[in-house]
Amino acid sequence: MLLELRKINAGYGDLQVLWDVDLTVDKGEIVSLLGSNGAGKTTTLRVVSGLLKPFSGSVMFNGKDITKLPSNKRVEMGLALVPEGRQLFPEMTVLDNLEMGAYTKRARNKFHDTLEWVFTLFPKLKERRTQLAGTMSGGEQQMLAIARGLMSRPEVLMMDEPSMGLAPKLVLEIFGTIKKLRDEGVTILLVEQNAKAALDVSDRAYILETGKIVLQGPAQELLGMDEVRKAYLGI
Amino acid sequence: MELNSTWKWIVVAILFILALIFPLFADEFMVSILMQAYLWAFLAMSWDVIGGYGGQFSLGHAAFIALGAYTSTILLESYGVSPWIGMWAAGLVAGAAGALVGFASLRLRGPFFALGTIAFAELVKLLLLYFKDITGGPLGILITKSGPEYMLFESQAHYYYLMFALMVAGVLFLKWFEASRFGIGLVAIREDEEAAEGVGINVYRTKVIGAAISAFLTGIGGTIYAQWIHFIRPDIIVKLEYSTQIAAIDVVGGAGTPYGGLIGALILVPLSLYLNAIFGGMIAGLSLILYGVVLLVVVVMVPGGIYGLVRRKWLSRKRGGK
Amino acid sequence: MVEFSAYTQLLVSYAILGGVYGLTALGLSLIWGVMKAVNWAHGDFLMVGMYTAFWTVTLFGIDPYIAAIVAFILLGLLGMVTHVIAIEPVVEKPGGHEATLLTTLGISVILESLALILWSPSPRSFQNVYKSTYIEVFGIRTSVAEAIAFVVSIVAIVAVDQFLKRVRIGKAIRAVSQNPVGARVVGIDVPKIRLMTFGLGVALAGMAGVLVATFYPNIRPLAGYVWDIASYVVVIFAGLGTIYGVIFAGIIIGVTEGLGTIVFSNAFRQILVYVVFLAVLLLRPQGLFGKALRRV
Amino acid sequence: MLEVRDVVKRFGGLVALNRVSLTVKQNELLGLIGPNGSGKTTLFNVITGYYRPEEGRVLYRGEDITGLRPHLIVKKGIARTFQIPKPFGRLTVLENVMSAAMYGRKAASRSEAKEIAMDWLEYVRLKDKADVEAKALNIVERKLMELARALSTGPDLLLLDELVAGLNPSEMMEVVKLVRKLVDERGLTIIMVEHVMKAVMSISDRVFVLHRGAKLAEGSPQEVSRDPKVIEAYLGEPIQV
Repeated sequence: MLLELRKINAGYGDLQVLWDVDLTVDKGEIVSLLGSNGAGKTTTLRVVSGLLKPFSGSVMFNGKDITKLPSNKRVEMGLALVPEGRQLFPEMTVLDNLEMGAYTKRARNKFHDTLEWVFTLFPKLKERRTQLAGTMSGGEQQMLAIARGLMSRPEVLMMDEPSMGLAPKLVLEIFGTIKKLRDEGVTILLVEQNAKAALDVSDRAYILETGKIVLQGPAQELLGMDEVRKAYLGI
Repeated sequence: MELNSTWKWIVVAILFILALIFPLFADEFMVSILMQAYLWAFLAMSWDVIGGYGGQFSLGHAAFIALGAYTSTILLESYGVSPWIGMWAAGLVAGAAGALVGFASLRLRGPFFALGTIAFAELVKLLLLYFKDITGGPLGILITKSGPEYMLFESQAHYYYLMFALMVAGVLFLKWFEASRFGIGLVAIREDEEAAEGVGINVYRTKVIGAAISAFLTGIGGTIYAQWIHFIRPDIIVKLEYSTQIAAIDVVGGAGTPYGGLIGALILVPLSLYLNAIFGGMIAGLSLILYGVVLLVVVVMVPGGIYGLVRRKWLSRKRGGK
Repeated sequence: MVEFSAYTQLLVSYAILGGVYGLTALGLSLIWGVMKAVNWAHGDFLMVGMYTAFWTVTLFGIDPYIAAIVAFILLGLLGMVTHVIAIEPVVEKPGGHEATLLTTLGISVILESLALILWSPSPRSFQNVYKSTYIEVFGIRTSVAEAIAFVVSIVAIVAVDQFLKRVRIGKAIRAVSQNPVGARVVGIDVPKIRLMTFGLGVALAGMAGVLVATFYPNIRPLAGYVWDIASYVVVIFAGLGTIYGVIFAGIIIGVTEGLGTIVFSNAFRQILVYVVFLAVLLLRPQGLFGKALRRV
Repeated sequence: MLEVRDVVKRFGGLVALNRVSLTVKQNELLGLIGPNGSGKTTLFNVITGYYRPEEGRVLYRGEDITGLRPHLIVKKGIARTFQIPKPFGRLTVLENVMSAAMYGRKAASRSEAKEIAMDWLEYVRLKDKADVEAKALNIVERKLMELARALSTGPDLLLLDELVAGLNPSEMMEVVKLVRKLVDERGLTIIMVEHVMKAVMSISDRVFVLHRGAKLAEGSPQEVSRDPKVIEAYLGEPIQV
């Protein structure tokens, strides 16, 4: 198992968001984590990436317990996050953002190769490499955020709602990219609100409801289930 | 609960009486130390209005001491106005200055007020030196009158009672202030500016008025200070150390509480005066190190100050006891 | 005509002084930009730099500009120690930015008092060949020490800017200042970057102290204070967190002082600076070159 | 009563609100829903003066209030709660709520304010916590206190931003009932942003759906919940790449 969450309980102050969450991601898989707003998807990714310390439970990566490691060490080990809201460096150029993506020792030496690979995935970023990140459109910023995540040469790439706030055509493009990444052998843990689109590209999926995993299984099976609908619309 | 508050009043009453009879059995040095502690306590409490309750640190409060001291002293020496009246003018002048600095630097959140006040203090010092005709320039002004009608006393014990009254007035004022409409509004701003706007508080205006009240009180403190030392001069009264000490005393004691200034002053002032008395000529600056170290340690290790620490301990014991 | 050239002379020397203000402000600006902390002890680090120059030159007879390198390293280390004691423990807590104000105030008081105890309050200065040698360009005379101080200040500011724009660590510093969460996500060790930034900021103050000491006859424990205020004025004027802004703001402040001297009197020059400062706070708190601060 | 006209709000390269228009009638409970990032909170911030829109107007009782500072908007009779509660942590619960009465629409005296505050604290069933420091409250209590605080400003229009998020189902239904009662018994007009569909659908008179910063649908809860566009917005469209 490449990534494993064991009985994670987490939250903010006295507000508990996650309750005994178990989750695994195997090498080469795309796993989706679905659920309505406020179900705890982003919190889960924050725990995995080290931005939030869980109350209890452990995070295993490549067989090692990484629960207590700071986030920079996790990126060094090959665990990258494309965070909610992109979190780019707005006053830096596209190229500098990408260079920061390859900040870790793991990625530094392969910078030029990775850059070339990323530019073939996102040709538009190559055209815009001297533009300041903050001046780009929403879709371009999302591309850059994904590209920056890839620059760290991750074994697992986590993406938090890559389609959020994007026009349908761009959503299509983002999911096209995710498929492409899978074909290139990148393991992906995907958090999405757009359940259908996410399930279409995923191997397996988990459904979170108010902080608990209520359903899990192969993506195609989940697609047809009524419970999925219920988890979203609450009706 | 009933018993508890009765005990509290008994303790307060005993302390009060002890403080009142203190000059009868203590030597002059001790009286002088405690008296100065009261004065600094009052100044720290004045600072507390904007620094503690408002959460906006001023590092230039020496300027308001100076404006108060100069206003009442000039009124006294040039126009024969008694400081009993002059101190209110002193408060008004200092308060207006406080409003001015606040108006310039409280529009945004951030260190702007601290920067504004420190620059203002320098400005005041320069202006006091510059307008020699009125202020006596670097030579300052010597208070030549005497008599209680001019707030001038012969023994330290009288000043002791004056400062004691000032300190008690300060505590009572803060107790009233923190429960007042304005006080609640100011604390609301400190806690969360956005939410404060959301309940209808004019954030900018409230902060500016808070700065003005703080400066007003400090100006009155300035008058009292001048009356005690009988002599004012820019370099001894607009000292950066004074601004620092005022802030340090309040933060160490517990900012944003009626007792923080008193607690801080009762600890820091005697300590630094003793250190000065012991090492005085040999090692100037030792007492200041004390301020620096204590401030640093308290801010890092005991956020909330000594009052906050004691209160937390006490509350948790009470809760544990249940 | 004589008067005119005397004025020009005066303005130029104040502009030179302003350039050094720029350097003293640079460290403050950097520290603010990255960790939103105001370093009140900045001027005192400058003072320690001045004494570093004094002691290395008088005891070991080395060239003051080698002392500048010594001060850069020494103060860099002192800055990092300060960061560990006074900044890192509070900076991420709620109300932490305000707390750094108080902790660095504590550091400031400690440094000043220690300097008083160790070196006495009496002012010192040291002789050096740069101070007593003059150069003349276009009829304007200035000491070599001042000219070098100006040039080094500008070079240092440009160098820091280039460091932030081109070197990987420098870019990481900018990344942390622009988006700390983003920086953590890409694997930047944010506390380490903060430590380095604080060290660099203080090292620059130390270096500025040496440059000032080469021509300023007034090395004393409270000397930092004068420069402190000037640096704060420049930082606010330039806009907190800007780099190139400090050169221009420094020179503008320097020239303002010069104009104050000419139009009013020497005593009035600093009054004018503070009045200008308070006006800037009121009218444009984000500074001349800073970006508009968004409310909410 | 409230009319939002063609409001546009951008952040850098992102368009958070794209020509949104919305009206609320007197004594109506409007549910405002939409997926994450659809612009609901941004719209609240525009209405209550925290953001100034790039284009468009906000009219309240026919008066243009666009870009008015938040504390002035409160004085017009519009109050709000925040998505993440913002208590004045070191004030007591009572003082928190009193501050709103004293500074809100009519500047109540201390004793009046105390009365108003106690009334509303009783209404949200938080009276026995009145003398507790607000930072000691749990998340549910914080939300209720914020509701009481908003009500104490004396609003006609109340904007609730995810009031029931984080509550367990039984607490949720109680709070939802309280909100409905404010409309039915106290004559308030309410806009509520809510993620929990069950809550919105059960009490709203009308539902407005935002999607990607623009209006997607509007209508009765029944109409909206059957609208294929809405279902698609929440579940997403299938992707064929």
